[in-house]
This record gives sequence, structure tokens and C-alpha cells, in this order.
Amino acid sequence: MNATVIIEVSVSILFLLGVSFSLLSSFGLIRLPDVYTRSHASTKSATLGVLFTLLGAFLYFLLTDGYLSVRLLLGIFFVFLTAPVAGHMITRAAYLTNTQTDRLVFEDKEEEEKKTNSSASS
Amino acid sequence: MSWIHIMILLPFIYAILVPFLYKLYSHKLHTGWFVMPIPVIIFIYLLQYITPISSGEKIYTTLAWMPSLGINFTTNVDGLSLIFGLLITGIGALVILYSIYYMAKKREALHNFYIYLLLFMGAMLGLVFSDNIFVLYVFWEITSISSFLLIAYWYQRPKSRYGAQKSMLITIFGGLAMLAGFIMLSMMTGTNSVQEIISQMNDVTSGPLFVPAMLLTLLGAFTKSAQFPFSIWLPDAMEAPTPISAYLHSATMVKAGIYLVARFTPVFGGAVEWFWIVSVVGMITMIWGSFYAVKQTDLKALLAYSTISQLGLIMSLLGLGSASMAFGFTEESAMYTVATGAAMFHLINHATFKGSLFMVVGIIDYETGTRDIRRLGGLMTIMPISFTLSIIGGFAMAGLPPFNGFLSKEMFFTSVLRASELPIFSMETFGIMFPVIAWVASVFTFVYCMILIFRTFAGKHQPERLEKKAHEAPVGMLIPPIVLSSLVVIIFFFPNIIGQSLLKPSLAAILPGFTQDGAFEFITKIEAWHGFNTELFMTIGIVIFGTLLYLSHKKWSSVFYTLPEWFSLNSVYNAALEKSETVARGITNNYMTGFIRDYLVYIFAFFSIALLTCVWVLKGVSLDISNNAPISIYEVILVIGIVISALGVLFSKSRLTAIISVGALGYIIALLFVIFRAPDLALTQLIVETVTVALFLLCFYHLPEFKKEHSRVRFRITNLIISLGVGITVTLLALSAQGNKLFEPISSYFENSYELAGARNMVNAILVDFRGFDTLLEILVLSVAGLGVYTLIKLRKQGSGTNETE
Amino acid sequence: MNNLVILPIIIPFISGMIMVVFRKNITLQKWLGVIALLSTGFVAMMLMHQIKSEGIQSIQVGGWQAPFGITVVADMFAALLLVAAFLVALACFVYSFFTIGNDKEKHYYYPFFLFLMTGVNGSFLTGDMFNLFVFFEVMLISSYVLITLGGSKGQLRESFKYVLINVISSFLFLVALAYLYGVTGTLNMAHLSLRVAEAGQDGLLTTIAILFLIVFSLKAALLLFFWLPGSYSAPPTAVAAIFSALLTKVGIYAIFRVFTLIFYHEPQITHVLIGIMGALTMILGAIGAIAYWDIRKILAYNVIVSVGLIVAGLAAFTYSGLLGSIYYLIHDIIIKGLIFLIGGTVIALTGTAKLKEFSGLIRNHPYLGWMFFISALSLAGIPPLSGFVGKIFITRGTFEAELFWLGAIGFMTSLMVLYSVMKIFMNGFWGETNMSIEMEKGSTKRVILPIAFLTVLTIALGFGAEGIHDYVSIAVEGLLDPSIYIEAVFGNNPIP
Amino acid sequence: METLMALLIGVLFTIGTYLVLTKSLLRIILGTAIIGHGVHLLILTMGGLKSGGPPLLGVDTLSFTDSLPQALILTAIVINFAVTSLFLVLAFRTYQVLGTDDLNKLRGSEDE
Amino acid sequence: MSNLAVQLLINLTIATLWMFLNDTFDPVTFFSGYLVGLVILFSMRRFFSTSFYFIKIYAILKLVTIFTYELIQSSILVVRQIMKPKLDITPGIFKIQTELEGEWEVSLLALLLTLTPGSVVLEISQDGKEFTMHAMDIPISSDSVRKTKETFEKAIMEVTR
Amino acid sequence: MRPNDILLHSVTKIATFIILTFSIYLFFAGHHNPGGGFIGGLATASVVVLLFLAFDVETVKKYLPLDFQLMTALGVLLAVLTGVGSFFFDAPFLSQTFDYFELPIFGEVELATAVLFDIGVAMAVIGTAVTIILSISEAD
Amino acid sequence: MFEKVLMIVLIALTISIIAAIYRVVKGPSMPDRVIALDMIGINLVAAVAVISVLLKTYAFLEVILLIGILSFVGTIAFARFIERGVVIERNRDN
Ligand code: NA
Ligand code: NA
Repeated sequence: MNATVIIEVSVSILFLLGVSFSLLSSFGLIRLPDVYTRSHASTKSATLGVLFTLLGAFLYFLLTDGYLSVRLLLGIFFVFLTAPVAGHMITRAAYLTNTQTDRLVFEDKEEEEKKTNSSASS
Repeated sequence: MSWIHIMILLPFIYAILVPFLYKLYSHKLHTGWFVMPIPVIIFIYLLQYITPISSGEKIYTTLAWMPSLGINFTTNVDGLSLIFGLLITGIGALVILYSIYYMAKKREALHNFYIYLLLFMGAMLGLVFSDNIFVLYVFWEITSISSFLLIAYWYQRPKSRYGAQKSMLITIFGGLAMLAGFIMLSMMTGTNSVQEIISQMNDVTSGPLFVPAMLLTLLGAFTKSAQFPFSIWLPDAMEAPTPISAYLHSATMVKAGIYLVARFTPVFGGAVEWFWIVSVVGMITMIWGSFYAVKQTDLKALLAYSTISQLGLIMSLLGLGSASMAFGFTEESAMYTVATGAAMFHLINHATFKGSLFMVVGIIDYETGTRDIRRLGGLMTIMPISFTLSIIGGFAMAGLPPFNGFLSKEMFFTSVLRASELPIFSMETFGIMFPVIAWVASVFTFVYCMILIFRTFAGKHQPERLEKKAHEAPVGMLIPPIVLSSLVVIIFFFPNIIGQSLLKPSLAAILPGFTQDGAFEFITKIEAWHGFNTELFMTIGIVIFGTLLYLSHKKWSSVFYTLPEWFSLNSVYNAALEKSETVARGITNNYMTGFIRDYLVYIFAFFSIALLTCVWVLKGVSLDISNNAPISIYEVILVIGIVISALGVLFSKSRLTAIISVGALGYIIALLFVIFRAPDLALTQLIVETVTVALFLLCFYHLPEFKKEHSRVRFRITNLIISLGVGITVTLLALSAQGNKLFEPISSYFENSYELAGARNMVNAILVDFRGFDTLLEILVLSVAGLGVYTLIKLRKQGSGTNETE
Repeated sequence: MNNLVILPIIIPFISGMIMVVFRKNITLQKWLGVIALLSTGFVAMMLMHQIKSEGIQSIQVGGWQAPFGITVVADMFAALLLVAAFLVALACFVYSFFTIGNDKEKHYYYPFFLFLMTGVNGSFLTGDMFNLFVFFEVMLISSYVLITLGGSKGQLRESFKYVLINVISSFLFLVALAYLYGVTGTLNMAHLSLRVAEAGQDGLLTTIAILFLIVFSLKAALLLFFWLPGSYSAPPTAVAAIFSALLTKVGIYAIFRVFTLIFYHEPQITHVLIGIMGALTMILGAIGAIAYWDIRKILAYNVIVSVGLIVAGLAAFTYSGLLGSIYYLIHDIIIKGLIFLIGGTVIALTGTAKLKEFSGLIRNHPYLGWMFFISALSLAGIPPLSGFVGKIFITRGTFEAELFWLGAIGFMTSLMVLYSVMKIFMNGFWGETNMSIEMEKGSTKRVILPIAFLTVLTIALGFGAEGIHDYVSIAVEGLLDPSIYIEAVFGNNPIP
Repeated sequence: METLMALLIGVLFTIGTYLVLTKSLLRIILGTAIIGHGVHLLILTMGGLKSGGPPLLGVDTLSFTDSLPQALILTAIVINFAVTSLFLVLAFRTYQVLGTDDLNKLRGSEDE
Repeated sequence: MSNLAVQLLINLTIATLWMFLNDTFDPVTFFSGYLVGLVILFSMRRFFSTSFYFIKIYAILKLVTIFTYELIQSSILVVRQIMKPKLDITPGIFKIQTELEGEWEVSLLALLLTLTPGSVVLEISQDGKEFTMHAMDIPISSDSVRKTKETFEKAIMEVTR
Repeated sequence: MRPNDILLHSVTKIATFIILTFSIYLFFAGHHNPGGGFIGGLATASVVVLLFLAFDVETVKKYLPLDFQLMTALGVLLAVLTGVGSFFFDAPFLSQTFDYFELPIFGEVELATAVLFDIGVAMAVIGTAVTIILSISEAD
Repeated sequence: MFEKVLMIVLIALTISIIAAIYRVVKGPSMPDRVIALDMIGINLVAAVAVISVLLKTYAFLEVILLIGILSFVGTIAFARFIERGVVIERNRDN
């Protein structure tokens, strides 16, 4: 077992791990009942998946060529930074426009009344 | 530039001055007085040519115009052109004098009248003196145009415009045909000079273009000279002021066709087609014109039909005369040259008497306010001079002595009689037609001449039916017809003066082969009395039958109305014009539907059909997949993805889905670029696709949701066939181009981009350096689009613009 | 190397961009535009002179030897068109000073105009097929904006169609380029000429040639003209005039260039097809021209007719035919600009394009009327105005090539053309004057100047046809002998 | 691969053309977008596919993909983008002003 | 910490980043990166109204560790829920309050809370004191999120204050 | 009531730096790696768009007082004028040149006129992209 | 072997993307679609990383960040659009 094989195996593991997260989240995207739960699948599992994959690629180039790709690192950082904001913005948009709010359970009853009224009226 | 050129161009140059003269002096002096000296000067100038020309001299001068194109203003003064030149200027001068009295000084746009007139005069001079066929054509068209303008001089009147349009359409049609003929002649002979064409013609008479060139040239002549069936424009041209009718539409312009036939007789004469067409068309025109002249109640219309008839007569004479050439210029053929001589002689005579008659009719119109024979009558005592003039003109036209018309009419009869005995051109069988038709036509001519004279001047005067109180015309108005009438008489008594000085040189020009003097010996013997020959009996017969018909006119005139109205050539013309518009609109509206889809269908259909046909016929497809790159599974997946997204666009019911599908398509293509190792493309495609999708979304927020396309099945099937056609075409060609790489691409050069342009990225090196020009323009396109978007959104219609309307 | 060649492209380009920078200063824009156009014209004339004395001028942009870089080539054909384009552009540009309106001026009208000229001039000059595509796009995108400028209902409706058709035709252009590159591996026109000649123009190359013909026909309105009448009736007068004077000409130019320089080996297929398309174009155009009583439509269909006539000379593919085509092309650029300017002025005066709604204009507008008359005659090729030399030689060419039907159709349709424009003259300018000056919606003040300028040109071009003959004949010789062009592009350099 | 691409391009042209022939402004523009993609792929295919690494010197020692078509496509993409954006805006302004996105209702005044 | 210092810091960061991007680690690249940073900062200068807090390396590391731990834990939770043959989750909305102040603190908290699976910040109140949260499964999440929030809050304050 | 955009704003500010750095990198990378004026310009434009999205037109215009139409024109002018520059060296239009210079601090540096050209391209692209997006967004 | 793994990963990503496309098409709400789109972007990033490894080239590493950027900007734009009906606001205060 030489170095190349070790690298390839570890990179493969990272890739497979990443892609399983991706697959899972895509199942979630299909399976989950409403836009909010689906957003969980996409903003988190998928993000995690891509982070693993990028890490795998980063390691591959680092270990095989000794090439430290800042572009990949920057990519990881950027995805990491923006994915939650994107999720936040889109679910907020859904929430504020009363998309599928009637299925939600509210801890705060006052809020629930407000939402159900407005979604009924809208 | 020689004097002759200056003389020809003088009217044009002077025409430029007319508006200024008009502006400065029109309140003091009739503009015509300024114009009149021009024809007089030219006339006098031309007179000096008589001596050299009659002694057989030929006078060429060249003014370079477009030497490289072989279009030069070469003038040829010979007998033929000189006759015309003198007619144009002589009658021109008289007409202008006449017009000074006829055209009211206060009538506005009088300057226009004289500009057109000068334009015409110059053009006519240019036409007859020009030796270059294309220059001849130039002047030919100018005469048509100036005639158009003169006919519509009173452009407010619908009838004037109608007449002008008609004459323009017909004469310009003929002009174009003639031009086509000229082009063929020029091609056949390699020269544009009439004289050189004549000298080279023997080589090409058997060429395939000989007959087409002849027919086309004749078409020009026939339309201009109002030969049947193109004659219909001439009666409507009578909407022009009477001086114009006298000048253009009887004495000069309509004779341009005669001139053309005469001028090209040396080229085409001798051919059987030429003989038959020219003489038969002339004959038909003659009888048709004389017959319909009888029907007319408007004096000018009557004169118009008579002009048609007379032009037919001259034309047929030229045709008959061309027979002489068929014999190859021998003694024997000389006997037929009399027809050509008669043609030229009658041409002059007709100009004199018809000019005079038009002027008289103008006087009647001017004095009584009408030209309607039914309202006129008994003017004999009120207008004795006019009456005398009309007697002279009318009798000359009827072919009675002692007037010049008698002489040429007798020569005409001689010609048709001789022609009927021609041993060639199948004249043994059909020859007898000519004297018969000639005689019948002459009878009708006699009848309408009598109608013209006696219905106007004899009978009962009906002042209550006239617009004005009639009296004799002012002296100035009478002088021109008096001059012409005097000529009518003088020529009768001294025909040989013009015979020697003008006719003979003109015959030498028309039949250049006949150099021996004997060929034209009849010229010296033009005389009234030949003894009791067939011609004389024919004339006597005309007088007898003509008188009978004139007296019984009321009884048989219903014959004119037996033919239905629609049958006349005029109604054919009108219907054609009207129909052409309806049909044209029908055709155009039928395919120019205004629906962009239809246009696209045409375009795509043309694209597929043309290319597939081409591929099929030329065997342009040669499939060769040997140098195909191998296919990997991932590529197949991407391709499937592309197809699915494209189908998604096609079948999506919501606009959002469609937009997203198109975005997906773009992204997958970006991936394909990644696979095909084109990183720059992938990057660009990604960004551009994103921005495009964003723009789609931004815009389609403003657009409505998809509606179900309620289209018929036929519509959809057409669309499907068309789009399949396009797809198949593109694929087929791509496959064959792929299998058909003929050369190594030039791009291996760019592999040296690092040495050449200091760049490791070849694509970038191409973009900013090797083909930086493309990129520079590409950003220009981009910027214009950006500014355009800005403009499109910001600039709204707010009644802006000072000179624009919806 | 001669940087003069590039100037007709970059002078309007840079001037237009400077105008964008100074977008608030309309006066400056007007002056700059006039100066730019004048200097372009001056350069074009210098080029004509140089080409005459030194042969075809070329420049390898960026210093990259052909066929690797982009070559810009000024042969006499292109130079003549440049000059003609300059003349008509100047007239239209000045015409728009008085008519276009402050709103459009503030929204980059003048820059767009100059960018249009950049595209037009570039299309004439480029020696590279792909670069030609790019110049087409420069021209088209400017035309898209100009046609919509103002955003009235009619404009939007027609310009959508115009843009759509042109988008499609641009795609087809790219398709054709792709095939051509696939087969020949090059884009430089001179190089293409060599390679096609070397390989022989086989079935596939001929098919590609026909694809190019379709592409350029869409631009030239050769048979595929359906988009034209609507589009040309939508924009403001000055724009319609420059469109009708130049845009189709660029397509025609491309057809000439490609079918004399590259695909000239199978004329019995390609050129005869061009002839057939030209004949149909003339017939359908003339039928359209006589069908309507609407000035805009009559004039638009007249644009179409002349396209057919011009390509007839190419179909003949003889010296006379090409000579006639070039003469006629120059004539047509000027006369189409002129007649559209007059037509637009009339519409502005009367507020309608419908001939039946007004008459007798000549009484109050004699100059306009007579200039229309002259241009109408010129349009129909009546001598001695500018159209006739071209017409004679095109016809002669068709006869020489034994395409008699083509020449005959040319003549027949020119009569129909005359009929159609005389209809405007007789029904609009003649007749009872039914509109006093006070009732008119616009005025002819000042706009008469550019109109008179073009009228004088059409007269001068008719009388002075000899004056440009040397140039035209050099152009024809260049078209007939591709080796001159190739020599000018490659010089002594090795050809891959 | 080239054959597959040729077929794919044909499909894209077919679908694009079909869309262009429909009545709705949006479908038409989407159709042109699809044809545009087809055109770009065609240029790439005509240049020859995947005969090497990316056209970057020093990255790969393999032979290079034909770089010229890539540059041409880049130019074409940008121009297409410019035209499409203008076209889009034109479409939506047309809809705004004329009140319909049905091309059948956007008939010209060809018939008087 | 002054505004100027923050900008200097960012500038240096950009310069370093630049070296990495170019895969070249020499003064020239650093200097050009510095110039690039200057340009960026200059163009963005007006966005710096509030000041940036000094970043303590340790606190940052600690925060990262906490966060990673939480991330993995909650990921497993969510994945389990999705993988269950029958979905028995009760998604819902709840609210939490925070003591954090200022743009960056609040943002950081929201960011971390959103990144941990099982919860999403739906809305932040105008004063930034109250988050409306959505949970995958409200019985489990609402409590765990509140706990996580507290650890995060503490770690953040260590970094920022 | 308007939702609080605090999270978006703060992340946007950071993202802006990343994207800007990246775009400038892309721009300069173009010479040897994928990238160049067009891509760099569009990436920069995406920053501007992001700012417009996260904030609003007024705010961005206040903080980033750029006239994008002017920028377009200046960009195109810059590009074309680098081409005209070659006239002064009696070289064909648009001749680019590059050389390696020994500079005091920098060591050997490649300077290419093509970079100026590319800057023009980038400016034009930024200007156009932002103009288009802003225009459409402001349409009513 | 390694290449086989990479192919499997790519195919898995493709399936993931197809699932997301299903959600895009199905909706039902706008936010659903946008979320799915966002996920497509994220998966594309992963795919490009894998392809880079597969092709052993750094040439596409730019693409990764770029997709990330575009996906972020796009999602924000959508969110704005859904929330306010406009993408870019003139002035937040009114
Ligand atoms: Na009577
Ligand atoms: Na009228």
C-alpha cells in the first residue's frame, strides 16, 4: 500500500461521505413535508456534503501535487458563510409571505393566531 | 464641345433661367417671349446644314460624357435628323408664339410650362441628333417625362393626371423595351454608335439576339408613336394645353417612334419580320385610328385619333420601304424606296397641317369655351380666318389638292400598290390587303376631316350652348397656323424644294446602301398630276364614298356602340391597372400576413428545403465517424440532462418552470464545457447563464403567466415539421462537416501564445490579443445593449419629437 | 500596414463613446458627430485614392499575420461603399438634428447612430468571416435600439419582429461559420478563398455557401424580406432612411464578397440561385410596391425591389453585370436615403402616410415636390439620373450570361417601381391642395437641406458616372480576380 | 462523441425552433436561448472535441483542444447575452405597452 | 479598536489571501495584494460605520470547536430523522431571546444557529433581541437550540468583547 | 413592518470582500489561467448587484457613487484607445506588447499592454451589467 | 478503482441534482423551488470539485467559487423577490 493508494482511499472516503450527505438531503428535499423542513435539508446537509467534497479535492491536490489551493479553501469558506444566510433569507421570505404556515406548530399562541388569520385571509 | 452640342443643350440651360425670368418680368411681359428666341436661334442654326447635308456630307461631332462606358454624346447630323431638327425647332417656335396668346399670363406656374417645353425641346433635339444609342435612350426618356409633366400641367384635374400617368406608363414601358433592344445591339456589335452598328450589322443578322433586339426596339417605337394597341395613351394626352398637343402629340414627340424606325431601318430593314411587323402594325393603327376618329365628338380627341391614324400611315410606309433593302440595293429595289420617301414627305406634311389644325381647335376652344362638336356650329362667319385655316388643314389631311397632303397620299397609294406586287415576303398572297386597307382608312380619314370642318363651322350657330361669346382670335394667335397653312399650300406647289434639300438626304440616311442617284429619282418628280392612274381613281373613290358616309353619318354611327364598352382597349387598360392593384394587394396580403410566425415559417422552410435539396442533389453528406472522440458515460448523462431540460422548457405549463429549465440547460452546458476542458467557456457560460436567468426573472415578473396555446392541430403539425426540418438539417450538415475536415485548423499557431503574446491561457490570448478586435467590438455590442436597455426603459413616449408622428 | 484602413471603423466608434461620456451636452454631440462623419468620409476618399494608386490596402490588426489575426482590408468595392455610406449618413444625421426631438437626443440617439455606422463600415472593411459576424452584431444591436427608440406602440410591435428575425439570422450565421471552420479550419476570407479553391468547392462546401447565402439574404432582404416592410415603417424618419439606405446594403455587400472571393467555383448553382432569388425578390417587391396607398409601404417595398436588381448583376457574374451592380449599389444607397427622408417629411407634414388623405402638396412645397419627383425618377432608373448606368450594365450582364428572363424582370419591375412612386407624386403632391400651411403638422424648414444635398448627389452621380468609373472598374476587377485580394492580405508571407 | 453532439444539437435546434414558432413572447425568447446553446455547442463540436487538456500552457503536456472555437464561442456568448437582454426588455416593454404577450395580437398593419 | 485598525487588518488579510490565490509567496505578490486590498477598501470605505472587534485567536478557535461539535451532533440527529421509514416529526416555530448586541454579534449567532441542523432563524426582530426560529422537530429542537444558543452566546462574547 | 436584514448585511459585507478579491484575481489570472476582463468584470458586477440586493439603490448609490453608464463608456474608450496607442509606434491598430521588467522591489515583472485593454473590457462589462440590472429593476 | 469511485460520486451527485430538479418543477411554492435551486448550485460545486480531481486539473477551481457566488446572489435575489415583489429596492425607508 503506497502513498497514492492511501491518498486515494482517504479522498474517496471524503467524497463518498460528502455525496451521501448530498443524496440524503436530496431525499429530504423530496420527502419532507413543507418548505421549512426542506430548507433544513438543503442548507445544512447539502452544505455539509459539499464541504466534505471540497475538502476531499483540497486534500487530493495538496497531497498528490503539494498544491495548496486557496481557491478551494476560499470556496469552502464562502459556502460555509453564505449557505445559512441563503437559507435564512429564503425561509424568512416564505414565512413572511405565509407560505405553508398553516402546517406549523407554534410555541407562541399569539403568533399562531396572527399567522393562521393572515394565511386564511391571503 | 461643338456648336451642335451647344444648340442641343441650349434649351436645357435656358430652362434653368426661366424661373428667374419669370419671377423678375412675368408681370410685365409674357414669359413665352423670353423663350421663343431659343427655337428660332436653333432653327436658323440648323438651316445652315441643309447645303452640306444635301450634298451628301455626314457631320459627326463627339462630346465625351462617359467615355469609359462607351456612352458619349456623339451627334450625327444627316438628312433624317435634320428634318426632325427643323420640325422640332420650327414648329416649336410657332407653338411658343401661339402659346403666348393661348396661355393666360396670370395663370400661375407659367414658368413650369416653359421649363417643361424647353426640356422637351432639348430632349427631342438630343434624341434625333444623337448617334449613341444610350444617349438616344436618355433623351428618349426625357421626352417621355416632359410629356408626362406637360399632360399633367393642370395637375389639379384628375383627368390630366390620368392621362399623364397613362402616357408615362406606356411610353416608359416602350423605352425600357427599346433599351433592352439597344443593349442587345450593343452586345452584338460591340459598339454603341448607331452608324457603327449599321456598319457591323451584316455580321450578326443571323445571331440569336437579332430578332429579340428588333422586336424590343420596335416596341419602343410603337409605344412612342402610339401604334396599335399602344395608341390608347394619345387621346388622353389631349388633357395637355392645346399648344402642347399641337407640338408634342402631333408634330414631334409622337414622331420619335417614326424616327427610331427610320433610324434603325439600316439595321433591321430587309428582314421579313421587320417588314411585316412595321407595315402591318402601321396599317392596323391607321385604320383603327381613322375609324375611331369618326366617333369622336371632342375636336381634340378627333385630332388625336387622326394623329394615331396618320402615324400608322407613316409607320406602314417605313415598313413597306424596308422591302427595298431585301433586294440588296439593286435597280429593281429602287422602285420600293418610294414608300420611304413618302413616309418622310408625309411626316413633314402631317406636321404642318396637323399643327395648324390643332392650333385652330385651340382657337375655337379659347374663343367659345368648348371643343364639343355637338355644341359647336356656324362659326364660319364669326371666325372666317379660322375657318379658312381649318379648310386648308382638313383638306390636306383628307388628301385633297391643292394641299401637300394630296401629294403624300398619292405617294402612299403608289407605295401600297407597288408593295402588293412584291415578289417576296409572301406578298403574293397577302399583298392585296395593303391597298384595300389603305383605301378604307383613307375613306374614314376623309369623313372625319369633313366632320372636323363642317360640324364646327357650318350648320347652325348655337351661342347659348357656348361658354363665351365667340369671335375671331387675336392676330398673334392666328399667325402660327397661318404660317403652317401657308406651308401646306407652298409645299403642294413646290414639293421638290424640300424634296431635294431634305427628303433626299433623309433617304440617304434611312437607306444608306442606295448611293446611286437613280434610287431616289422620284423625289425630283413629286408632282400633283400623274395622269389617270390607279392612285387617282382611289382618291376619287375616297371623295365619293367619303361624302356619302359623311352625309349618312348619323345613320351608321351606332356601329360604334355595338361593341360593349369593356371591349375597348381603354377599358382593358383601366381594368388592368385596377386589377393589378387588387391582385397585387391580394398576393401581398396573402403572404405578408403581419404574423411573425408566418415569416419564420417561410425562413425556416426555405432554410431546410434549400439546404436539404442541396445536400441531396450535390451529395453533400458524407458521414464519417472514424475520427469521433470516444463517449464517456458522464457525457451521456449530461446530454440526457440537456435534452430533458430542453423538453422541460417545451412542455412546462408555467413560465417559472420554463425559465428554470432553461437555466438548468445552461448550467449543464457549462458542465459540458468543463468536461470538454474549456474552463474559460465554463466560467463565462456560468456567469452569463446566471445573469440571463436573473434577467428573465426580473423581466417576467412583468409578464403574464403562460396561457394554454389554443392552436389548431394543423398549426402544431406545421410547427413540428418545420422545426424537425431545421433540426435534421443542422444535424446532417454537422455530421458531414465533421466527417469532411479538409484542412488542419489554423489554431495550432496559438499554442505558441506564451512566446507570441506572453500568455499561457491561449483562449485569453486569442481574446485580448490575436483576436482582440473581436473583443473590442464585443464590448461595444454589450455597451450598446446596456445603454439600449436603459433607453428602452427610461424613454417613454411623451409626445416628444418635433417632426415625428405615430 | 496602413492604419488608415481602420479609421472608418474607429472614428465613429470613439466619437460615439465620447458622446456617451458627454451625454448631457447635445450640441457637442451634434458637432462631434458631424466631424466624425466628415473625417470618416475624408478617410474613405483617401483610401479610394490610395487603392487606385497602390492597390488594395490592408492591415493586420494587432500585428498578427493573416490568417491568425484579424485582417482589415479596404478594396475598392468596400471603399466606394464607405464613401456612399458616409454621404447618406451625413444627410440623415443632419436631418435628425431638426426632427429627432430632445428626448431621444438625451437618450443616446447620436451615439447609437454612430455605432450603427461603426458596424456598417466595419462590415465593409473586415477580411475575416467571424469578425464580419461581430460587425453585423454591432450594426444590428444599434439598429435594435434605434428602431425602438421612443417606444411607441407601432415601434415596439414591429421591433420585436425585427429583433427576432435578426436573432435567428445571427444564429444561422454562426451555424454557417461553424461548418465553414469545421471544414476549412480557418476564418480569414482570403485564406478561405485559397483553401476552398485548393480543395475544390465540393457538394458540402456549396451547401455551406448556400447557407451563407440564406444568412446574408435575410440581412439583404433578398427573397427573405418579410421582416422589412413592417420594420422600416416603425422608426423615426432619419432612422428609417439610414436603415433603408444602408442595412440591406451590408447584406448585399456580404453576398458579393463571399460569392466573388470564396464561393465562386460553382456559379451555375450558387449564382443562378442568387439570380432566381433576385428575380423573385424583384417581382414580389414590385407587386408589394404597387399594392398599397401608404407611402411607407410603397417605399419599403421599393427597398426590396432594388435588392433583387443589384444581385442580378452578381448572378450574371460578368464584368458588365458587376459594374452595373456596383454603380447601382452606390446609387441605391443615396436614393433610398433620399426618398425615405422625403417620404418621412411628407408624413410629418400631413400627419398621415395614407395617400388618399392628402393631395396637392406641391403648391405649398414646390422644392420638396420636385425633389421627390427627381428622386422618384432616379429610383426607377430614368436617365440621366444616377440609376440608369447601373441598370444598363446589370441588364447587359444578365444578357451576356444569357439570363434574359432576369434582365427582363429587372426592366418590368422598374416600370412598376416608377408607377408606385409616381402614385405618391401624383396623388400626394399633385391634385387639389387640401391642406394649408397652417394645417400642417410639421414643417420643411431646414430639413430641406439634407434632402437637397442628396438630390444634388443623385443628379451628379447620374451625370458624373464617368467621374467614378475608374474606381468602379478597379472594384469590379478586384471582384473578378480574387488573387488581387489574397495578395493584398498575405503579401509575401507564407500561407499555412 | 461528435455524432452524439450533432444529434444533441439537432434536438436543441428542433425544440428551439418549435418554441420560436409559438405565440407567446416568453416562449419565443426561451426558444432563441435554446437555439443559442445549440449554436455554441455546434461551434465547439466543429472545432473537434476533447482532443486534449484545457488550453492552458503548462497545465498539461497533452495536446490542446482547439482554442480558436473556444474564443469564438466566448465572443458569441457575450454577444448573445447582450442581444438577449435587450430582447427581453423589449419583450416586456412590448407587453407593458401593448397589453398582450400573444404575438398573434401583435400583428402589423400589413393589411390596410 | 479603531476603525483604521480594522481596515488595516482587512487589508493585510487580503494581501495574504492574494498570495494564496496566486500560489506565490513573495513580497511582490504580497505588495500587489496589498494594493488590491487598498483599492477594495477604498471603494468600500463608506460601509464601515460600526467598528470591528479585535479577534482573539483563542476565542475564535474555541468558537469553531464548539460549533463543529454542535454541527456534527445535530447533523446526525437530522439525518436520522430523514432516514426513518416513517416521518414523525413536528416542525414548528418558536422564539428565543438573546443578550448579544451589535451587528456582528447578532449576525454571528444567527449564522451559527442556522448552520446547526434542526433549526433555522426565520426572522430577527428589529432590535435584534428576539429570533423567530423554525425547528425540524419542535419537542427536541426547541430545548436543544436554547442550550446551544447559550454556549454560542458565551463563546461569541469571548471573541468580541 | 420591515424584517431585520442584519444577518444579510453583515454577511454581505464579508462576502463582498471575498468576491471582489476573487474577481480581481480572476481578472489578472486571465492571462495565464481561466479568467480575464470579461469574467472578472462580471464577477465584480455580481458584487455590485449583491450590494444592491442586500441594501437598496439609494444606500448603495450613496456609498458607491459611481455612474455606471459613464464607466461603460470610459471602459470601452480605454480599450479602444490602447489600440489607437499603437498608431504612435507606427504599429498596426490594437498591437499589444509585453515585456519583462526588472523593478527594484518587485523583481522581474511581466507588463503587458493587453492588461490595459482587459481593464477596459472589465469596466465596460461592469458598467453594462449593472446598468442593465438596475434599469430593469427600476422599471415599473 | 479511484476513477470508478469518482464516477459513482458524480452519478450520485447527478441523482441528487435530478431530485432537486424534481422539486424545482413540482414546487409547489416559489420558496420550495428556490431552495431546490440553491441545492442544485451546491451540488454543482461538488461536481466540479470531483471533475477537477477526475481530470487532474486546477483549471476549474475558479468555477467552484464562482458557482458558490452566483448561487448565493441568485438565492438572495429570489428571496427578495418573493418577499417584496421587487428585486432591488429603491429606498428601504419607504
Ligand atoms: Na356641331
Ligand atoms: Na392624394
